[in-house]
Amino acid sequence: MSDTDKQVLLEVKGLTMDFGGLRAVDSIDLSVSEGEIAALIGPNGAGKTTFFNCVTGIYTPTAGDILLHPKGKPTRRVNGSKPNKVTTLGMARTFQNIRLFPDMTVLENVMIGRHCRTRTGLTGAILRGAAARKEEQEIVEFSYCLLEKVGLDEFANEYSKNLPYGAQRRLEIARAMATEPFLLLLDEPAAGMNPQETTDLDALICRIRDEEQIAILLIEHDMKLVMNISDKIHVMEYGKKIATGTPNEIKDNPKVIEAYLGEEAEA
Amino acid sequence: MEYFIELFLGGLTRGSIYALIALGYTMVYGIIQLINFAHGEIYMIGAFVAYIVCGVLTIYGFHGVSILIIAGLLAVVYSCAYGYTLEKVAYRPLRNAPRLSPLISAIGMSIFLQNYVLLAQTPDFLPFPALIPDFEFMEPIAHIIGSPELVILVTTLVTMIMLTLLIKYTKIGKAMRATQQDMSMARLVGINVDRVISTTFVIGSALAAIGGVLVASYIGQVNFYIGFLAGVKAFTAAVLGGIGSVPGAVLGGLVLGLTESFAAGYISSDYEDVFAFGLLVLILILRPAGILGRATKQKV
Amino acid sequence: MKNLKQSLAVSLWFIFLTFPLMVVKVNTSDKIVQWRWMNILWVGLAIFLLSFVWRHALARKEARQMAAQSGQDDLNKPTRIQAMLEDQKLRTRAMFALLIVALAFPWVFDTYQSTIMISALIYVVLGLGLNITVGLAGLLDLGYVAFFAVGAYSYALLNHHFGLGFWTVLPVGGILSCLFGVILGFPILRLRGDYLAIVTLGFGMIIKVVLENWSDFSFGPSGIANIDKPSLFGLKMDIAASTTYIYYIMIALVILTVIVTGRLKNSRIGRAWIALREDEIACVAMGIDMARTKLSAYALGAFWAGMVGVMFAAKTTFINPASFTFMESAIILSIVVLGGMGSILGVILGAMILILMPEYLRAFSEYRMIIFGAAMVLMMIFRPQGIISNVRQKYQFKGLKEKTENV
Amino acid sequence: MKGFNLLLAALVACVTLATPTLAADTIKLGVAGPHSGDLAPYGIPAMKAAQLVVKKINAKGGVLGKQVELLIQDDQCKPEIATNTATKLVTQGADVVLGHICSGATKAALGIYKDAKIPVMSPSATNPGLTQSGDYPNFYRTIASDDMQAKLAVDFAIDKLGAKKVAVLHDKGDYGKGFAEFAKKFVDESGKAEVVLFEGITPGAMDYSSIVQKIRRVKADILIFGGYHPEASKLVAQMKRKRMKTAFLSDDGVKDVSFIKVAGAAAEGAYMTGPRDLSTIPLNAAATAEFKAAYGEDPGAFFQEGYSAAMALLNAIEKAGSTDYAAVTKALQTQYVETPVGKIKFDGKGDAEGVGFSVYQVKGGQFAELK
Amino acid sequence: MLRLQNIQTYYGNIQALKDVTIDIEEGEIVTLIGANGAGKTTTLMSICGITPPRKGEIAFKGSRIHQLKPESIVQLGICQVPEGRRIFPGMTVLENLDMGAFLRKDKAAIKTDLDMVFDLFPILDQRRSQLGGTLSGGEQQMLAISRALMARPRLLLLDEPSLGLAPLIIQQIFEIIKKINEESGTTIFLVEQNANQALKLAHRGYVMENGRITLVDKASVLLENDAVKKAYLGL
Repeated sequence: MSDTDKQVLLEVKGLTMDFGGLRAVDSIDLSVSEGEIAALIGPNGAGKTTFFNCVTGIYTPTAGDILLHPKGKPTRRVNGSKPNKVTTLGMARTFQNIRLFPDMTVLENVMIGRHCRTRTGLTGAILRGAAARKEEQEIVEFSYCLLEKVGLDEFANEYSKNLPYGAQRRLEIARAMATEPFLLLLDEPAAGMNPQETTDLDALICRIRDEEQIAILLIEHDMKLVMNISDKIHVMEYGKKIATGTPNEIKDNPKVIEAYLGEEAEA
Repeated sequence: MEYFIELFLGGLTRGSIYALIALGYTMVYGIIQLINFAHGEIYMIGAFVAYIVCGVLTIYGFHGVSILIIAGLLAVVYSCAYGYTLEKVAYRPLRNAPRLSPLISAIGMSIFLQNYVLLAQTPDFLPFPALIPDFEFMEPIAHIIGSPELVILVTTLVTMIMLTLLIKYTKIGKAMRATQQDMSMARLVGINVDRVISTTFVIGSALAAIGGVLVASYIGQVNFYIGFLAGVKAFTAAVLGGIGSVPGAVLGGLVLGLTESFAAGYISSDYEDVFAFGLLVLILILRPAGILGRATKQKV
Repeated sequence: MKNLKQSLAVSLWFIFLTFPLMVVKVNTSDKIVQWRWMNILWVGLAIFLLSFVWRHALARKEARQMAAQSGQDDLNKPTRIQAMLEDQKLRTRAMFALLIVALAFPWVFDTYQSTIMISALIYVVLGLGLNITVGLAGLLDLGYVAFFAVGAYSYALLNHHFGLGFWTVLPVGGILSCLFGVILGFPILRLRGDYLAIVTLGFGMIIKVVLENWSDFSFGPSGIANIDKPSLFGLKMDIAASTTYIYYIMIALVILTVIVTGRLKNSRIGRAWIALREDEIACVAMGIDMARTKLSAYALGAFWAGMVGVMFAAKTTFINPASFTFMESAIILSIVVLGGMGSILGVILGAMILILMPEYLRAFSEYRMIIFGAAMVLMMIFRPQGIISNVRQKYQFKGLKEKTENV
Repeated sequence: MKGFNLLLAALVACVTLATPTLAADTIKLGVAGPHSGDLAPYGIPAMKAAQLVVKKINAKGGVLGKQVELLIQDDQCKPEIATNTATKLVTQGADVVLGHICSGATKAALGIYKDAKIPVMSPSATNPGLTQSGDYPNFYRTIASDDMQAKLAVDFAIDKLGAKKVAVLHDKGDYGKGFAEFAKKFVDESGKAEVVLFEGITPGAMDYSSIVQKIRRVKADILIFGGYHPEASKLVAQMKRKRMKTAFLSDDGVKDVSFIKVAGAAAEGAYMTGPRDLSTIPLNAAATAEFKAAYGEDPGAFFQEGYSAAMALLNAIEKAGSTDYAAVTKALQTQYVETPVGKIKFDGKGDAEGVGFSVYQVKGGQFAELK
Repeated sequence: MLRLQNIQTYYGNIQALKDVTIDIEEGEIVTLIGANGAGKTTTLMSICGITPPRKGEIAFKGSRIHQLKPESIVQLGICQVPEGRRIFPGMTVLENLDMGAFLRKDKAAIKTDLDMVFDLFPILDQRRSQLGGTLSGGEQQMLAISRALMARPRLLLLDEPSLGLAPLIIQQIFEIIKKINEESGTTIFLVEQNANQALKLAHRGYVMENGRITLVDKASVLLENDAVKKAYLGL
């Protein structure tokens, strides 16, 4: 798979983020293309999540450019845009520490994702006219379909806080997908999952890419998962990008092994 | 110019009382992120206990400074006891509850304590004896600053210095700071966090009691309701200065006191409270965490 | 034995604690000290017994929490009442019966009862309004009474100066309040929960001070009298008739509020409010405009306060700033919290209990407020989710049904 | 369904419990005022006065041969509660009402009594509009109105004390601000003095040092304050602290023993207006003695006025021979009655003729009437 | 010295540790390695009483400690240097060290220990009155270790001391850990992601995957074991 025939969706140039004196992210260049599953890996504290937060508008980066190229729409620079703006443009995310809405049902969590794609206002909600009812029906159906896709349909009316851990992670993915993104950012989707769940997740992510045509950028520590599904892997250490390549290239890259296992990795 | 100085000193006096009470709010908030709404009531109880002690001692024939000292001490002791019990009863069972719960509990406690004093004592205003003597040497400038104001300023200053020393150098002070900065790390170095929280309530209550006794003997009256407005103002001061920050509370108290004094003096006292809260809104718009408050970045 | 000792210690501590205030009463001008020794006994005895109950209740609460955590007991397991509420048929029947009781009320009971009920209904609407801001959107508002004042004064002033009638001003009052909600909302959008609390509290006080001082506008503390009662085709009504009339208007207003807030709660906007309350960051990351959502929550909460403020002015026919104190805000907030944040039925029950109980417990009138305060504390400790906890709407699917049947 | 029935039963029980039992044939005297909360000290003495009067009259055989029944209702001085209270009294069939205590609550309640044609007599609501506006034909009071007080105060300040510069303060309350506004008006009208300061202070504020400094700065000869004693005592205490010689003149709300108790030495020399000294009236002495015998302490605020109002109302019914509204009204306006506040009857607007104010000064810890 | 037996720890209703059994002998350096999210930090927090295990037993020198409060566990001589240093940012270096000795009353000995710590990390001596929050990452790590040493621990728990540090500094820190173990005989339980470094330092090692212990052996053996590499890189 070469990059040339695929359109680039997200392009990050020289992204830098300082916290006080600490440079958490140091001039990172990175791009994600259509139909790609890209992984961002690196030891703990390398700045991966900070990178995500900058890209999705939760932090305003110190320097650099974040460019979104939605299909058929003009390119947008989203540095410092509000997170909801970024999501509306078509880039949705999940969180490292699951951030569901615990006191809402599973279905409602997904329905929240539909918010930015629907229009019913106050009057619509109060009067419940035909248009509003129709839209509401559509939201419910769309969300329910998504739940079926991630295999949570039978829990639709449960409170999300009562779901098992792995299911909560999948719910977060469904919720993000409800915003109809063209690019999905997943922050450690496999964390806390057991091996079976991880395998299922593996398949789910590939399905999302193939069936929904959504490109994916994920942060992950589970190397098996990363190596299995990624088209391209970016490795970060100390806020800098130290390697980019296919899983095989990364596997044998001494710099990467060193980053993970420690300096003298002669073993 | 003299008028300016008068207003300045008046504002300083008022502000230093606000600061004393605000410290209780800010220290508690700093550690457990709770607005202790009933703190104003602790201040009131301090003043009331002092009133009762003074009354009894006067009637049984004690005189002068001894009354002041005994009444002040007992006021502090009782306020501390109330503060301690308050935390145990109304807040500790809610340590892990959602944020709104302890706040509602605090509002409930505030209503409870007010009415408790009302029922146990009286709804009337009671005359608080002027415990602070008029000093001879103050007489020439008595029209600018009276002895009670001087005593309030000096006492506050001394209290603040003592508090600073306590926080800075004593074991418990350090434990309080450590708990505030990182509660679970504090437990990891062996600090009994529950005890630190209790101590914080006790110290805050002591400061409030000192404020209560000073104010009551300055204006010469007590009533079950005096805690409410004082509490709201002091809380405003704490937020103004940056809640959680000890120097912030002092600064906030002084800024608020001076603002009110100058606003009343140069503009009109009709809108005294409007100026106070207007200033608060203004500062929070410019600095959402208060003057000396640190903006905490939420971890994602 | 250990319990006994502990209770003894606690009661001794409370005897010490309450000694100066409960036992000693001094009259400094007549130089009399009154020693009320009997109170020691009462305090000691009461606390001794209470400490047993307290410990027992705390232990039970803890046991339940532990059980819930290890998955043995579901904390969210619906209580019997809640299960009853979810039974659709029962619910319709209950609602129907309730409606009949409500409609028949003024014919069964005397005018006074209706008046009291009107007051309670006013608080029901206030509670439901604040429920939007606090219960659904999670924005703590300690100055809610300000919006109530805006509504009341809009009617009083428009009626006084321009002779506008109740029905004209009813929506106007709501809309004006709404505007105030937005104006207040703007500067505090960036503030976190606790800062919000003090600023809204300040706002409530500012409104009162302005009403007191700006005499040319608001007639100051002496207030506005002789406000017209709601008219019915220009009919002249005596007290009983007009009370009944107002009662029915209030019932209608409550029904309207219940329907509207109920619909909002389960709409796109309502979901956004709840999401905002649950997790602000996740909420914006899902594409929800925080500023807009917060402002709409403020504005809509304020709207109901404004409407019912108009009603209040029309009912009392006289208003002055003394009716709009912090205490009112605290009571409305308590209604929401005690009833159950976010739950419409809970808020209605909360309002009924908090407002009607004191009316019917005149004998305890002196102890009313102290009981009120204690109830708030106890409720938070032992039943923080309120009388009726919020339940989210369930959706039915054909596919789902089949699957669950297979399981 | 069982649960629901239970709920219904509970609701019904709740309401029936509160429904008043129909009483036998009696004359019903309603008493409304604050009996709980922070303003209770202003309402309870009048209530106790009514109880004493009724007890005495009932012992003598009642009114028109019927026993008098008291209907006591708490309004907490809040307008919204006062309307409920008034409705309750009306539904309970009150023939006449003694109350309410606060002007705001009275205003809110009066409309209800007016429609029900019940005469109302307040021992304490001094707002001038209550009688002068003509809106409330069923209203009477045994206390003089605020404008009379203000007039007296201003005349005293200008003529007796020779004040040229007058500072006027109030507590932003209904009563205090009303008094202060009248005082300002009368000073302006007199042409002999000027108002150099007119402001409201916040009740319950920590101190009033700024405003006191301001009074000194404008070099006022006298401070006229409208409000109640807690603020007044703070003001005089702070003025004394600042070694100021400005005279202090206030209203009836300050003429309370609490003022002397709380302000102590600072109260010395302060002037205030208040109902004429009643100690020479034998009935007053008797009523006070009665109270002391019953409760073992001095009666509080508005006791005499409440006592008088109860007497006046019941006397009017006796004289009218029925509880008919028109007859009672006529009796109130034509028949003099001896009361603790003097021999009174009521004018067409509802103010008592024969009730007046005097200026008092605190001398040696006592209120001394200045003739 | 320390024995964890079949402990199970939950966060809410998520099980983080599944039947974890670990033994640590006096004077040893034992390391627990594993990928991120395997449950290493939870293990330490369970030992310290911050997240007590729901099932299983923890014994220190023969007496059970899993029901004790954190402060009592510290009193017994178990000290932790938590992940991410957790320096008190608003306190000076000296005060931070003082906090380490919070439970100690022997003033003179504290003074000697302070000197010992400054000997160990001379850079801290220079920064005595600087605020903890203003130190660099490496300095903070040194401070965190020193703070724990100030309690005179019998058992020192170290959670990812190499996290976010430059290789040269990691080297330095690991040398000092070794020195602490050798000179004062302090038992050390080291949780690390940096497996090679940790295994080279330790006597024995445990490998953790998904909340379970999957391998136990001498460190030198593990160092050669491909399973370790697999646990990390999924190779």
